[in-house]
Amino acid sequence: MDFAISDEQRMIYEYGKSLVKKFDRKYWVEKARQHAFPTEMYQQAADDGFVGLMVAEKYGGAGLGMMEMALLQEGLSNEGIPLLSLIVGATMSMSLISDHGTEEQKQQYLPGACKGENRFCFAVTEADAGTNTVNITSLTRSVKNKQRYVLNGRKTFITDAECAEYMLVVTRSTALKDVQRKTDGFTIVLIDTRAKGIEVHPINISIEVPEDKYTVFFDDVDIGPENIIGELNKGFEILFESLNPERIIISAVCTGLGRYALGRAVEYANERVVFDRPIGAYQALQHPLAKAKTDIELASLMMRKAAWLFDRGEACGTESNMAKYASSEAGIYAVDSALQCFGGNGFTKEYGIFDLYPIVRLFRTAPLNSEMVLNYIAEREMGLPRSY
Amino acid sequence: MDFAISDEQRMIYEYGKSLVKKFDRKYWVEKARQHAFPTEMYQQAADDGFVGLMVAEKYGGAGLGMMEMALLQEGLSNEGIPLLSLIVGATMSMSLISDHGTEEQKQQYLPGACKGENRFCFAVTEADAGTNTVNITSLTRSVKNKQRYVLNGRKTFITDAECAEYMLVVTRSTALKDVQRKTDGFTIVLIDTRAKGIEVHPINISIEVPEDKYTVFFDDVDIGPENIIGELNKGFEILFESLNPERIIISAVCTGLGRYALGRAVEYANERVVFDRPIGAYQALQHPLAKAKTDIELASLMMRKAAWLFDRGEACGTESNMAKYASSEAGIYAVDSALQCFGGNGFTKEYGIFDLYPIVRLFRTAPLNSEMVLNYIAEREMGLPRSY
Amino acid sequence: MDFTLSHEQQMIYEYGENLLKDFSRDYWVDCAERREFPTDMYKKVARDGFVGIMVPEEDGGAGLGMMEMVLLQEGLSNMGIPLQSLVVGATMSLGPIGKHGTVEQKQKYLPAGCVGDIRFCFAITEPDAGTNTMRTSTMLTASSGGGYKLNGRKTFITDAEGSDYMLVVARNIAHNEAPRKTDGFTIVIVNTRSPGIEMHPIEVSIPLPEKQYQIFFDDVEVAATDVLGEVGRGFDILFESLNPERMILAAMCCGMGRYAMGRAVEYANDRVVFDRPIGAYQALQHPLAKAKTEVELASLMTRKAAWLFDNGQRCGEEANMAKLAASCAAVNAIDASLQCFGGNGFTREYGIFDLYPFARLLKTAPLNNEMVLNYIAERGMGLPRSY
Amino acid sequence: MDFTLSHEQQMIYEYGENLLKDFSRDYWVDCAERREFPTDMYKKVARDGFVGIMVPEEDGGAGLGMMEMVLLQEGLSNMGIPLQSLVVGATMSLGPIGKHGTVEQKQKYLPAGCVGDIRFCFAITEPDAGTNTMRTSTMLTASSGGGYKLNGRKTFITDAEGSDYMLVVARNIAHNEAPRKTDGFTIVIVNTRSPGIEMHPIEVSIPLPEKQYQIFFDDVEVAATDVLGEVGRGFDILFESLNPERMILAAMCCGMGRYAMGRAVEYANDRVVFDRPIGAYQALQHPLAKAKTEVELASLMTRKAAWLFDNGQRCGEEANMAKLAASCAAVNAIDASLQCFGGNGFTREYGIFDLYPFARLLKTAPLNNEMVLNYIAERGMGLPRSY
Repeated sequence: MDFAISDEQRMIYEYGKSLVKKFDRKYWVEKARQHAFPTEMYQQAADDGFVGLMVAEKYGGAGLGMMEMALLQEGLSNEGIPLLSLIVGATMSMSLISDHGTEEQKQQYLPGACKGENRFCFAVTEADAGTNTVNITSLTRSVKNKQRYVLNGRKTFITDAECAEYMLVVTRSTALKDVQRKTDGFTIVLIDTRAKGIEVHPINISIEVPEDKYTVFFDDVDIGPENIIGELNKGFEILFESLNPERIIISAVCTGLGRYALGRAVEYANERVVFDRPIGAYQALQHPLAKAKTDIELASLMMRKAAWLFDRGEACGTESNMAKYASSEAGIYAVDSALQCFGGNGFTKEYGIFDLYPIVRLFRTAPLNSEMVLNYIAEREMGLPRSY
Repeated sequence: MDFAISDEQRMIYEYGKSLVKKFDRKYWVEKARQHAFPTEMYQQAADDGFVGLMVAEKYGGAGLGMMEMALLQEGLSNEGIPLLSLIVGATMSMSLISDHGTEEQKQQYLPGACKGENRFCFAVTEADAGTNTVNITSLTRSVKNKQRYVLNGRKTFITDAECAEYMLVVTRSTALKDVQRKTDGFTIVLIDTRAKGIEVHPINISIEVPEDKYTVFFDDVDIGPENIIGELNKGFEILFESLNPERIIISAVCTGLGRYALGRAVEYANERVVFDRPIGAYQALQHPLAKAKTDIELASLMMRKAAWLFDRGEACGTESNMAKYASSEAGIYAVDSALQCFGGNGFTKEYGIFDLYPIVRLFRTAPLNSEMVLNYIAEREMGLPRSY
Repeated sequence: MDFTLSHEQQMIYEYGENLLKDFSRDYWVDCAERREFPTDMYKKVARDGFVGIMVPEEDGGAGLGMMEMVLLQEGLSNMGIPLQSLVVGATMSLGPIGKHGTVEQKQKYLPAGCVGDIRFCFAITEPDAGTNTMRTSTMLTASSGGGYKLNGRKTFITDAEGSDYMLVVARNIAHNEAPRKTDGFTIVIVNTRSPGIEMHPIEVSIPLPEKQYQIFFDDVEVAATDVLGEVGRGFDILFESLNPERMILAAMCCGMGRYAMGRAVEYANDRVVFDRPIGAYQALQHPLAKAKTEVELASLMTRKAAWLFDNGQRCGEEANMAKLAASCAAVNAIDASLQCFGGNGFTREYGIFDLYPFARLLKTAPLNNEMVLNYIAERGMGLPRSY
Repeated sequence: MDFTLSHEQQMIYEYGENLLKDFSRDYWVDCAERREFPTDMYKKVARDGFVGIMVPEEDGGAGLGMMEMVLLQEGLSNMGIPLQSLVVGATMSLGPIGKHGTVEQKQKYLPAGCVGDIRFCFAITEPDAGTNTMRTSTMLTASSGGGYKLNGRKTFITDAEGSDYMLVVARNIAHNEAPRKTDGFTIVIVNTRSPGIEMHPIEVSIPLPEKQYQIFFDDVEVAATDVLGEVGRGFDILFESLNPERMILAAMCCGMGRYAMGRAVEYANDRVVFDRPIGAYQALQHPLAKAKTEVELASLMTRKAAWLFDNGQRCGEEANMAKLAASCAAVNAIDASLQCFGGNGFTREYGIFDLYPFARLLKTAPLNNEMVLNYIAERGMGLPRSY
């Protein structure tokens, strides 16, 4: 075993420390409040070569792996400036195109994406399916042109759908009744978000993050073979490959934000004196912080193990799920423990500690709720029977 | 609303304080270690009129209710000397006979039981049924004498089965396939534990309490109409009535033992000095004690509300279940928090704090596990769908 | 013991349901989003006689007690409309004026307060003192004309700008000069529009109609007749009002918890995933059932505390236990409910997450649960002081 | 980063499985119930080369590191047979002798210790000092013959009577006379049969083969050659052995948690109530899955701490985190497992509850989790001292 990270990895992990000098937490919070994409910050990260971290060098990327992407996001989050669009864009969409796109698709989309000239969103969730993967967004042969298809249906909770230039959409291309296994018959298509027939509605969310969420409607959107990623009807396998990276990078957001909250709390608890001692000397405040610290560091280790397995091409489902579950719980606990140190101040916009809570709490529920994560661990890893 | 208890109730609640002068925690622990019934202590409680608390005066009892019984047990447990046989005997069996017995049965059994001359155990649980109420202990017509029956089958985890003189047995008198509702066709019989065909095996339990648990085998035990309590095939309704009192009095054991543990911890934490302060001044130890105290007092209130409802003849299922759930959790937490104050000493027989744990922990599982209790609250009180 | 509510108490408890006939919850939510006091709703509650519930009948109130106040707030919160003004106004200001005010003060403030024509807020917290109230540094000093001047700073004062009057906890003797640390407190009634008062809203991340303010007092003139009770004896009055505060907040927590769970139960029965309503999955169901138990237990303790208070008995331990348990129960109830709603719970449309910030605040404010635990440990259990 | 175990490490980790071919778990349980040291099993482990895993090859050991020791203990505990003697003997005694012993000491103790002919215990805790080791009052004073006399009292010493030798943490300068509080510690190797040593077993409520003792030293003679390292510099040696102790205990906790869950998974798949195997009920399944996650995370941190230690890097924070997390994970794992077994879990036959006391002990001993949290808070996070 070797727990050390390489010099290059350390540099990536610490990129947040330099980025935050230009784009600090205040910048991020201001964008969040306006629900405006942090364009300048994103562009800077792209210019510095970090958006294309997982894309092959040939297409403008750095040719690195999941470990580096996770370290990048964790490092940014340590500073309180998570780049959430790295989840659906750089991690999920770009790797997917990189791994399964045609040469033409790669050349068309990846270099621009690496440079930050265009962004991707990723449309999976449907309102009526919830955590269930039945899928009603359909891809059917065009009546007019047998070489082409039409896309119809609706997706919801799609991050950055209005601003991203492109969107990957998971569609059902063979009806459920006509497939053997319910995971058969999916196709992933890559579309321009400005294409005819696409309508996008923002969802009014109780969480202030720069990247908004949208409901997307597809009405006879024209799709050609050039839009299809991978093989027709074999989309589920591709989708499946991107789920573990999603969990890993979300885990990195949670551990990072947890550390950020703890760092703020430690600073405040050392300064603020009540009853003649700094409040950090009271065990009722101190020990929850120390427990949270422990939870965070443990979750971070598991997140790295998952990324390491992924990069080696090994199965990492259990590790990714454990990391996601533990990180979201640790993040919530860290933010809550930090909040308690700040008293009423923690709830003000000025101190902004409570404002860290909604995002970590969201990750207990989204993109996959902890109950489904526990179901996975119980069944796949422990061999317990299905419970739902 | 009126939260005051009457003078008589107060006297009952404080009976433990006087009984403990004669039979203290050491006496109880010694009996527990020997797995020997605390005969002298039980006899004293009977002589003082507390065993027949819920039996009508006419039959030698005090004619009081569930509230008084719960206060009695809570008061004893406050001193660390719970009389567990009051659960299956005085609370469940004697009230059941008192409410549903024939005049002859009452006269035959109750006066002696009130005086402590004979004791009752209560046989419900079956190994293969678990928390499921399917029942295989059967009562069938005798082939030789149509007026009589034979009892066959097996019960397990029966408290005090070897030493008690009498036993109430829940039997299936009409086969499951012949009844409309699965709760139909049960009969409760009262038998002499020395009757022919009864065999009793102790279960080796990891919990030191004076009252042992047994597996009981019935092999063609002769049963006549004089042994039947209430009506043939209508036993489930009677059984059902005794379940809430069981939960209430178990709740009283847990809150009482919790208080006892906290009292011990407070004493120790005030005395023991490490790093120049009494350890009770460290919030890491103090706040769990204060939380536990809060949990205990809240659970005790709900326990009393349940008893109050029961005595008024009102529905008390939700309250009894809430009280049992909350009390067992509070008791566990109280003992654990106390234990942590004692350091390694808490695990010694001399201090005996860990020794309080097994019994409160058992009540998270028995007689009904917390999961089934939560199922009840979810379905009956909240209107959620069945989950099992 | 008797757990029955009287007919009148039952009616008070159910008032929230009636109020919803005139004002939908959306009205309240809309006020909360716009940070605007729900004036019409408040006036209706006042006209119906519920703001003056604890005020003596001769002063225009209902002459009832803390139990009724707790039931009122619990009932309103059951419907998802906790009214903070009942805490700082009706309970903490009108109550003490009714008990300690002069005849003139009562006549001036109570009838108008009861019908909702004037509102009160309560100014105690200071930025530097924090939970250590003894360190109050807002000073009341005698001025030449027989009156006083008030100087200092308060923070997190609920509804300060919307209120007409403010009870201010001040010191007439500095904390380091007082013989006993509880000596030298004076409570004064101040018109919020007085010269020398400056208010700054504090932006908080909690969707509530009532705003929070930081207040500066710069030589604010206070007449001798504006002193509530005796000069230097304010701590006794203050102390009396802290237990009611904890109770009414506990009642609010219980109600909000029930409201969230009611919504969740409805949704969980309705929403079907993997062929069963999601409420049938124990991973969602049992956290709800646990929280339900916690809420009902906390509600009982709240009522016991109110009963003790109304009977003139010591209720500090019970009030603190109620506040601790209720705030935790509410947070657990809301979180368990939120989890049932999935992503929808985080939308404004469903509004479940929006219940969380306020409940969470009540673990921290007005007194954090750590100080509550300190109280229980020391006063209730006899453990040594830990801070 | 590289999470792979080497072939040798994998083999060490799986040794527990092999050991079970010769000794059933019942053998260990039987020893535990009779409070009798599992001598045959221990000798087998020693002969197979695992007791001396950290001892240099030239002294009869395997010359491996803390990582291997952790893997060994974790693997044994996975099978439900935690060997405490590997903690106090192999890790805390043989390790330091190998590192700090003179050539004579090494020759005398290590080869015999490695093959299991002699056993060691480690005497540090004192009844009055508790967790405050600085207050150690067992004194080592110079005697006329160039040697020393040992006086004092130790408590909770594991396997003292069964051991042949004992490392004793003593002070040659009283704590209130030492220039710095860590000065004046000396560690001596003492034959447990020496005149002046009295031992009393402490009856504890934990079913383990290794007994606990209180030990009295009354003018016990110690030769100068029995001092480990330098006189007065014992604290450094002590300090070095505390992190390994935490790691190996953490490994034990992870293993015990896995053992309990393995049993529970088997039972929960088998036992059918209400027509489904009980493992299909989320109320039982999810606590298991949570505990599984906790155990695997704690195991990773334990290995990271061992890796740091073997690489000569600071590992205090990691060792403490591992101990904290692993002890909590084990307790949760055992409790979640117990709940699956219903009443059966409390019987000796199934023996699930019997796993609980030891795991619970490790939240309290050898160092309670509150002190662990203090360490993490101060050293890891820069928070002020709280005790």
